Amino acid sequence: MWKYVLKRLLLLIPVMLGTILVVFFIMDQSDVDPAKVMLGDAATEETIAQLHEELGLDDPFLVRYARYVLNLIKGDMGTSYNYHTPVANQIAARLPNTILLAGTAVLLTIIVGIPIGVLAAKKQYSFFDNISMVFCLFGAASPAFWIGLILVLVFSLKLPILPASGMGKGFINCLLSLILPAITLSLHGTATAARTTRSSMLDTIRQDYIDTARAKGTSEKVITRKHMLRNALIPVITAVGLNFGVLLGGSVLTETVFAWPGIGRYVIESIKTQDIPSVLGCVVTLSVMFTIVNVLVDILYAFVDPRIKAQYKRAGRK
Amino acid sequence: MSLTNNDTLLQVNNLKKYFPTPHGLLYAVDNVSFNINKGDTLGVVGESGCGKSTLGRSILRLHEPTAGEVIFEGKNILSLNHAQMKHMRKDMQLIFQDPYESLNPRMTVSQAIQAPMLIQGMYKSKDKAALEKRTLEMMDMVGLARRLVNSYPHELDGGRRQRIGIARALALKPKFIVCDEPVSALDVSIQAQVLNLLQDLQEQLGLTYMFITHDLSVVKHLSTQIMVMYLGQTVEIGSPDQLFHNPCHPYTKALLSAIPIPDPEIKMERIQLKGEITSPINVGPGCRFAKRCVYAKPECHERSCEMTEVESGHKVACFMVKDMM
Amino acid sequence: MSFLSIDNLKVDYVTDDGIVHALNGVSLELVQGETLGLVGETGAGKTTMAKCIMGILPKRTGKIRSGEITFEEKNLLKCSEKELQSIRGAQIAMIFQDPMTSLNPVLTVGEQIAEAVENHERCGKARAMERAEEMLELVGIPAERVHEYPHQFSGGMKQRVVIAIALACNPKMLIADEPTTALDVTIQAQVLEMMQSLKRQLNTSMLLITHDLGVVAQNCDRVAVIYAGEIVEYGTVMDVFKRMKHPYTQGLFSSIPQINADVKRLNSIPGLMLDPTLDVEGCRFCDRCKYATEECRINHPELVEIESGHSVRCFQKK
Amino acid sequence: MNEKQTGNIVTNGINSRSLWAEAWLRFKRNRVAVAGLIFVAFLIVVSIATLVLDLVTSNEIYNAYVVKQNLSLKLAPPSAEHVFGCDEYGRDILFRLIWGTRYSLFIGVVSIAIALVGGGILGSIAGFYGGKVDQMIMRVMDVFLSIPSMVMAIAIVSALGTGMTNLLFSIAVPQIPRLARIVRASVMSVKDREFVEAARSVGAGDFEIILKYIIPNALSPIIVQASLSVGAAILSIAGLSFLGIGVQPPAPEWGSILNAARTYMRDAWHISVIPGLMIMITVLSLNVAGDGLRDALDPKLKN
Repeated sequence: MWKYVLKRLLLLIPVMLGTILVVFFIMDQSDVDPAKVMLGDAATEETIAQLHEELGLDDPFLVRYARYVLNLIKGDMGTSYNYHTPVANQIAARLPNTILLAGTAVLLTIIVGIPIGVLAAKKQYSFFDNISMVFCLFGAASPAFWIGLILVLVFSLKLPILPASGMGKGFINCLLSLILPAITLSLHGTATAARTTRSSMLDTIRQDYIDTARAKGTSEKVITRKHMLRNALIPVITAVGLNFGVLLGGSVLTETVFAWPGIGRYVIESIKTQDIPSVLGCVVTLSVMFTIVNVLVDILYAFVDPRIKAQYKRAGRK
Repeated sequence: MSLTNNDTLLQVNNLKKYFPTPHGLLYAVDNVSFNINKGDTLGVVGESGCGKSTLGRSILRLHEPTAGEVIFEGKNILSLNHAQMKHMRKDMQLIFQDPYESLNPRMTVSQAIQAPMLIQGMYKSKDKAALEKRTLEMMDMVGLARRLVNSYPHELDGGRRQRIGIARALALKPKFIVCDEPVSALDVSIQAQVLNLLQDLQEQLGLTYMFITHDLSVVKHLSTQIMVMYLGQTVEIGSPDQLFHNPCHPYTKALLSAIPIPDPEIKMERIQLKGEITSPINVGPGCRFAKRCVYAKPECHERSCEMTEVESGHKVACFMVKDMM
Repeated sequence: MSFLSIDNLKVDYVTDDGIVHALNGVSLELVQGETLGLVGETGAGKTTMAKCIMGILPKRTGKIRSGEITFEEKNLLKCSEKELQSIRGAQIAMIFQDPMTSLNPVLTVGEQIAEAVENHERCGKARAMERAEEMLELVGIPAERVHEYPHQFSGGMKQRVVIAIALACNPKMLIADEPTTALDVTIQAQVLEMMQSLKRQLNTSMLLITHDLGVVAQNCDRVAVIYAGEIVEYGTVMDVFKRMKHPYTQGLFSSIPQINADVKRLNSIPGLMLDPTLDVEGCRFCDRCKYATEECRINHPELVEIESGHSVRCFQKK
Repeated sequence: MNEKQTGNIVTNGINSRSLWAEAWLRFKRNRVAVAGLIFVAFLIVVSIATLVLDLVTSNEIYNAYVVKQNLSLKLAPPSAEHVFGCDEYGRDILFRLIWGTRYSLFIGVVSIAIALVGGGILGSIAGFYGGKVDQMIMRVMDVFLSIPSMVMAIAIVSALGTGMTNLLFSIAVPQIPRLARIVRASVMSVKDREFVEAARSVGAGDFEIILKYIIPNALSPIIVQASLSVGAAILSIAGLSFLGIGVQPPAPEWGSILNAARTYMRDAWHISVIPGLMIMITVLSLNVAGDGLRDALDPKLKN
């Protein structure tokens, strides 16, 4: 099993290289000339040409890509045009904030979405089921940034109980300032998780082994907990994992709405100032985060489902 | 190898079909040989995983065989090119097991029956009248009411669907049909309807069948010759009389003794078999049945046994055959 | 003495396509220590009957319209869910048709057998697990496989595990719903033989549901033939197999190719089973029956005892 | 109870219905889904009508009501004359919403159509041929999948700029691997079914098999996914515009109205609430219609 985990982690490397290649290629299409931006008004054709030479801007694409990757391994993401400091430092300062926000949102997704889905399935077609599914439909259809605006409108402007923007200093203030953005960010995922859990539970209820469990006199409570939930959660894990990507994209919007000092806000700020190395650094960081989460989900999956575990065991031996 | 005589329609020599799997080579069909005469029915029996379906599909080149010869009317069809093979398919058809799976759910009855004829160019699609006439004839032949001509498969029951499958196979006027468990998905009373239909059609059209099934009673009822397979190999071949009254291979005996007889006055005496059927992956030398065989001797595990003729037309692959008789 | 009796049981399924009449007044008795075979084709109502006895009919669609199921002087249909739970598995156990789907894929076979023991006997987890090992040995599986998952077993082995679960608490009655249909002939013979010997050993009564007349002949004491939700013939194996009276029973026998007889052509029953959403006045078989008269189309025949212990539902065979 | 056995037996050949026709019947019975579909159809009509109107009047109405500033009405609250009030330049929000419909719908539909073509080709090649080709295509798709779609859209727009083509592209590209996966899975599940083998056994060629046997049977999940993706695309485009890197003002795109509204939230709540509701209802309609399609096309999945 551990061999499999190791193998899966090693497989991360080519995927990450590919991801960075795609991102680097996209950003390379920009017609912003880094030399011009760096030199500002002082730019002359000569100095520009000189800087091109220095930075290797005229090298072939793959050479520049390789250089970027090698620098990345050393923790060097280039220098921000805007701040004139290493991009890596800028990102390092903001990454924990983004992780805090995204982590809280995932947690909310799990502890709210899954129980709603389970209850709705257990009481199919009940009032609770209908209400929660309507909630999910609206949750999945609402633009997260708009929900953020509405929450600010209600809880910061009309009833001023929660901060509208920024990240509070100190534990309590930080926690208070985290509430609205985390709810905003988790809404879509919670709706998805609840719907997936519900339909997966309903699927499990129909399985023959639930009849087997009933036939041996197991109580409904134990059937739900032991037989249904464990099987029903398998697809939910995938859904929550995939949703993490949506959540990272949403973090850009949410951080903008709430002026949360994370990577998402930084990327928008950098786009507006044409700070290409910063944009590139942010996109790479977010993509790598998602890739890592995907691998973790894969591994978790194998732990939950013995059938998959067995496949990997066999594969591991080979 | 016996020479092809005039009556032989299909001769299969040393046919092999191996599938690569992540765990090693799967010997689905391994060195199978037999002849079928015109107008006869060869019943192929065996339990799941014995390779009987793969054998049928390999003969029709729906799976490309790994090695061997399939000689149909004197031509080795494995050496035919794409166009020749397409032409050859007119003569060799297949009826499937599951009538719910083997019909395109988006095609009506008439479309399903017409598709083979259009593909093979027997009719042009602008030749509507002739095509429709032929479709209705086919429906009459297999006992499908004409009013169903525009129905979709999902609107029909299993027996009727299987009749569509039969009509589709017969549309090309084939000489030889592989029937792959054509009744095992059907209920008992419907089973009899379809079996009778297949028998009637054989008589009317002079068809030759290869009838694949796990049900020994069905095979006995229909066949002129029966072949028993175990893990990709033939263990015994002979006429129904020979096989049912004088089974020689221990597996055949066990198989026969395991069938529950629907007569409470006859008490079965079952021959014990050890363990369960395995899959034919990476099989070593020796008889594949040896591990489960109560009569197995050391040599059974060491080398495989050739088919030997014990009486006219009755061949067995077992070292212990003398003791068995 | 009769120890399970079913009286005038009527069950409907309420579906989107209309009301399906699954059982139309089934009455049946099972004598203690005997095996009763229930024979019929797909859709005749065999499984519905088994689920009614177990009290595991799908709650939303399955509706019991009338009838009584008396087991040891208790009407099972009037029992509370709690009472039923204590009966299921302990007094009446069930084996399901498809061993591939009737075991929970994420629990070990040991856990699944032990659960049945824990439900009904106040013994610790450890003792329950010991019992699970004993049961595995009893059904011919080495005890050391107790910690393996269902996917590691073959079809025949899985069915043995299902049997071990059913017999774990020494039930007085066993319902086996097509227990060997999904298995190969040689494996079927092994499993049936094992069930017979365990039944004798534990003195269990059995309701064996099947469509295979051979299985009935070799394993049952009495037979009930069910057609379109009604018992059409009931009697000892000898009565039904040697002196069958109902045209459907006769049709069934003449439409199977028999290994011990040479028939050139089978006599098939013409037509199809009655559409179960229809309400009919007369005999439910009359459309397919060659003996049918006007009376059969107008009046509904009752199940009448024609000789001691042998009843038939047919006007023509009084 | 075996469904196959109890299925109705046709008594009259004329009443036969194809699976598509049956699905449509089932869809029609789902009132919520029908309502969703009607609303989407209504929006399509509205956006076409405004386009035609602009052509006929050579943008007269557009200039007079949608973009023309009228500072006397700045941030005016909803009133009888201006049902949804006015924005920060005194423009009627109702007019801006109506004229904004086309952006959301056009970009949503066209970008998913592009993605469907790309994903469809890649996915069906991978699914039909399998083996090495499949491996290669899907590995590349995996790489694309590990970039969150909104993040990729942001990257594309920031590198290429915010022209309409670039916007379409930035929404479409991240959807390609997702649709390719669905198409591949669908094709794979169909190509091994027995009726395809049956077609082979009568000598049908690859082209005929793909056209008549695989595509019609593989289509349902693809249609469903595409309809749901349009909703997701509309959310993405609104998000990009909200960030200021989507459709640029003064074009009345719903997301960009919201972007401007943020500043005036304290004084004029209506500017931020109403366009958001509009987006939500549109996406909601698409989603319920998509869910309805799924239930209708694959009744087995319905709970």
